[in-house]
Amino acid sequence: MVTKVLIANRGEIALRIQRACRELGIQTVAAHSTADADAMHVRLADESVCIGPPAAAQSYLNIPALITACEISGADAIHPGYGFLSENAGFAEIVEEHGLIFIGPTAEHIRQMGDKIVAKETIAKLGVPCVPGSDGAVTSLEAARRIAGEIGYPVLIKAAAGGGGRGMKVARGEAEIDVAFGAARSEAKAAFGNDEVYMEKYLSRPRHIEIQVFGDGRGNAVHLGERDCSLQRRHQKVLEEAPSPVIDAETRARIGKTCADAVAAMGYRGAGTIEFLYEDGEFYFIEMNTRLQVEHPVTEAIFGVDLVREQIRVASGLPLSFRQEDLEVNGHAIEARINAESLPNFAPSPGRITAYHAPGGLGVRMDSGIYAGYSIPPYYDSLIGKLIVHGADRETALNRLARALSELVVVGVDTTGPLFMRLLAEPEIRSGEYNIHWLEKFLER
Amino acid sequence: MVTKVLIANRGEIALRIQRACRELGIQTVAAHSTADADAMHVRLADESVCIGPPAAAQSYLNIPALITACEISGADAIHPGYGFLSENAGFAEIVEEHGLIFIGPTAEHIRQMGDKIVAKETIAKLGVPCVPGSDGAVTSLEAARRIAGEIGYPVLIKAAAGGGGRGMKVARGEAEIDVAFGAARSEAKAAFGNDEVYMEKYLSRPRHIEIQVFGDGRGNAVHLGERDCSLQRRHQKVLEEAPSPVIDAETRARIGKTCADAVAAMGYRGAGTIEFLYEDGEFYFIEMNTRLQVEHPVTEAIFGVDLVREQIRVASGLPLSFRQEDLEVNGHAIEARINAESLPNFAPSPGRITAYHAPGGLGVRMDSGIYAGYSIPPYYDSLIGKLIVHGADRETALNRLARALSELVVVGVDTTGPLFMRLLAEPEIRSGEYNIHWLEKFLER
Amino acid sequence: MAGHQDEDVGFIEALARLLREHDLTEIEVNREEGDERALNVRLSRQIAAAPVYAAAPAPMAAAAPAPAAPAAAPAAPEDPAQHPGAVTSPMVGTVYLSPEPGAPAFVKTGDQVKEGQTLLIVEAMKTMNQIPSPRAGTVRRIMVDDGQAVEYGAPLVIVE
Amino acid sequence: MAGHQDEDVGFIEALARLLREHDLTEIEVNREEGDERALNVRLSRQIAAAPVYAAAPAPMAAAAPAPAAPAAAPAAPEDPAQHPGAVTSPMVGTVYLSPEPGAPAFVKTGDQVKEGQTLLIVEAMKTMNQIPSPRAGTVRRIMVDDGQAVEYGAPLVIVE
Repeated sequence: MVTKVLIANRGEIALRIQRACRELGIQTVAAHSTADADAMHVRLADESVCIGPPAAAQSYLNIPALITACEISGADAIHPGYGFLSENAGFAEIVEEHGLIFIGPTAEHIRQMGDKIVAKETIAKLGVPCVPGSDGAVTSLEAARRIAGEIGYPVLIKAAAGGGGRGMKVARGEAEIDVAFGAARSEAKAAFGNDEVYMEKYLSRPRHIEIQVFGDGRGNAVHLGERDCSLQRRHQKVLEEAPSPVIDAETRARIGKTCADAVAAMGYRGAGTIEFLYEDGEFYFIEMNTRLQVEHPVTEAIFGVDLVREQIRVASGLPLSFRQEDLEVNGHAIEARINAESLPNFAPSPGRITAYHAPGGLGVRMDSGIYAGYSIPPYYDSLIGKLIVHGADRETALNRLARALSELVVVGVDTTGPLFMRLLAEPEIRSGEYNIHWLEKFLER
Repeated sequence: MVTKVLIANRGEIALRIQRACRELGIQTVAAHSTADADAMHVRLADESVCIGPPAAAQSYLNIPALITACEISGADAIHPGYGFLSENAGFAEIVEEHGLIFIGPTAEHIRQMGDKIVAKETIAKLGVPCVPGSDGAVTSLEAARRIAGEIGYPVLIKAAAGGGGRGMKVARGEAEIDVAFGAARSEAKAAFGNDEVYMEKYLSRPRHIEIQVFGDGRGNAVHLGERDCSLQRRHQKVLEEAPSPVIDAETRARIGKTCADAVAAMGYRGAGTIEFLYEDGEFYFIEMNTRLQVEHPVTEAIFGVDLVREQIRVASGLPLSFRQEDLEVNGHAIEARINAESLPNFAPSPGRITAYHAPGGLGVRMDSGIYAGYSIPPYYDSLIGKLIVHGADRETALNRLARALSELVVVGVDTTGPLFMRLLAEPEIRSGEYNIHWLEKFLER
Repeated sequence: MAGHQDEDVGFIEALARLLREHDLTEIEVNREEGDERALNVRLSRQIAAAPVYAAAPAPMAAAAPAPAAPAAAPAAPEDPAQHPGAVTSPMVGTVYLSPEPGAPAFVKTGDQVKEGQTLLIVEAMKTMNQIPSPRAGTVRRIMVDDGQAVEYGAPLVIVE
Repeated sequence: MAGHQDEDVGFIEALARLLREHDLTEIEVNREEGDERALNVRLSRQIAAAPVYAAAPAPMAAAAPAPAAPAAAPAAPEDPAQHPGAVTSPMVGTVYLSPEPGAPAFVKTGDQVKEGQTLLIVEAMKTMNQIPSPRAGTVRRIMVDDGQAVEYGAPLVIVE
């Protein structure tokens, strides 16, 4: 078992890692920027090392500083959290070259899944269903026309190196392919320095369904069902739930097994998530995230597991602590992301929190590093907390979320809390009949 | 289903009831004293009615005020919580006479179980194991001597009307029976106005194990395993856990079935707890509590149920929402009672809370009505919160409790929080080898 | 000397507790014992520049589906219950201004009343409780309507 | 008098604890015992205009099995990093005061240094980073030892 973990992240996920380590009796080192010296996880960690100024490039993305922080503190492992260096294959490599344990998959798997074209090829060969589209890069307008004709309009043109929706264009018919192809290429070039694009079928009202997988790095893997993350704004998830209101046990078992078998075949190590679009009963692979997801707690709730603990165990060389047959869905869980943002425009609202009161009671989990007197630094993303509720069924979970939100108090900054109160009053949210476009349309009302 | 519940209690349990009602879509009326006008549950309730001055006799024990509060607010049910009027058969009767629903058992069952001698007779007939002792009141010293000879020393002499340890005396041998019998009678007379006493075998190092039962009032009942509440100070529970470290699945099923069968035979309605002393593999009935227990959350955690919701459902005439075969133990839970008390003497520490930060994260539940700026009134008991942790096994739960305690911040009053940190460092707590005397001895060190 | 130390610390601690519990800003004590012992103590305390929420924290979302009831709102700035002439309800119940339906009210605004004279009735559990005037004086204001539900401590009438 | 010293220190320490525990801003005590002993004490404490906890809330239990590390404690009142002449570490790493083991230090206290002159080395990932003096002046203080680990922003040397 690792003995001292350096936490190479900040905010609620740093606190999440801190808590898991503390409960395992593992020492922690909080590597933090000057802006985060007062952060809760820094305060609670056994040790802390200031690794740089506020700008992430010089602190949380500063590989030499993080490696040096391990060396001077004697940490034998690094947990990268999500974002920052968590999917940086080069970082994973450097960590291991220094004789340290990277709590995540191998650099090779990170690299494979980080390139969308390679990822799709790899995953398709392993039997995971993909969106029909170009087999690799589309390099000419002629090819684009031909492929679009084969898979049928509407089609989506995407940057190979892309992410977060940048460099994506839709062509709804042959008349639009010309402009869309050109625009996607030039945006890709501008955003990622690489104008390689690929094409796929455009789904008009899909849901975002993702499968949590876990591998032991020795050819064994399990799945932990799905999360439904269809409520998104500008490709950012806002509310996630598990199980999905539209996936039944049989479908879960089938797609879950497909994913678990694929990662087992890869020899994948640790936590991973295979993201799909889901429409008319079919799954279409989007990408695989080779790290912990923000929304992992909904999975923890319904399966009664501790995914961060499991990451640390597997990284330490221990076998998985659960088998597929041990994993049973129990009830329903929902996560609401509480961002420091002003509605209705979601403008960032950093500043000092003058009062904070977390909701409590049965089935309520609050994951947040904020406290009364804490100043939210303006340098990082606006996620300040996750409110996760768990109940015997979906209705109980929805009601519990409303109840918990009514108890949450954050004074001093604006938050997205009131948005969820509005959402909970919507019939489509109550019935679960929403897709990835629903929230944007709702916000336009 | 009831539509509007009057909460005839205060503190964390009032908030617990408020939360359950809110999640069921049931309106709430907080009946409160002037001292509790700023209480969290009053603030969160749909309506509130001030029923009297701080003294409980004129507010929380004021039956006419509570009935009137129902009438003027239109509440159709009363939840009594624990303590106060929750085990007052006369109150239950008056509530029902006014056409209101008492969320609890019938007045008859409350009365039966409220008289210790009747309770023991009733429960013994239903096959529940009891401490060997006098069959009813012991009225003369001669009888006391004879019975003590039969059951064997040491013996305990107890007030029939007693509770909380008052009017209890131990005679370790024949030489002590004279003094102990006289003292128990006169203490019983002074404390309860009734000098009736009974006798039973004195157990030297028992554990306190209690079985949670739930009946539908129509002859069906289930059990929800045991709670181990052996860590007590002056007969007050301090830390409770479920399952007990010393009860195996077979024993649980056996004693649980005995208890469930007994309450089914009684036609018992709602939540109840059958308390036992447990020594050398044998259970000895102490008493039955005909209400929700303070420590009910540990049972909720390991069985994934909502006992307050179930109380409301059953009181509304609905059948039990779980069958015995649905109820499976999942992991381990521990509750730490956070009292506003100054260590080492446990002196009450009422006052204003200037800062409060609740622990959060996976497997942590905080049930507390306190908040920054809240003043703890000096009129009531000192319980200000319950910290409940749940984990895959006992070790995880213990470690999680330590982790959560390290995050809890209460400034302005002293609390018993630091006691639990000390307890968690003790080998006997870690191994679970404690009995009902352990804590008092530990505190004397 | 040493024998007094615990005593003095205890005394000052007691003062500190008083200061905090009673929300004072300063305590100054001069103590002498014969002509051999003297103890002068002064304690002061900065009262927090008013915390954001002295009452219960307000739920974050004002537009919550089921927001906190008005009954739970903080007391209004001008609280009639604090009026020196206020007669408040000694119980929760229903107010009746006249002895029976249709009969004239016990009192009306401007009436002179004697000490002990019935001002109105509060009914609780079918029992009619006559509320007497605590003093002789003039009825300045009747703050409840016939048939209105009142809480314990609710202001009923102002008699001055 | 000297014999009373421990006693008095204990007394004052007790007062300080009271001040802190009860969130006071000031305690003043004048104590006399006959004409032989007199003790005048005044303690005051600046409460940050900010609330009780401007930094992260302190864990409740000071004696926790794994309490917050000292590294996480709030900055000391006098922070050398704030000194106008302080040269701080531009990276996390290990300090070396001399170019190689056994060699004389780059600088010692009292030395005159030129702008740009190497003060010491911070090693990070096997790379030796020479830390130059930002100004000409006198080395007033060297705040790190040879081989010591330093965080980003840690004060290394004061040059004035």
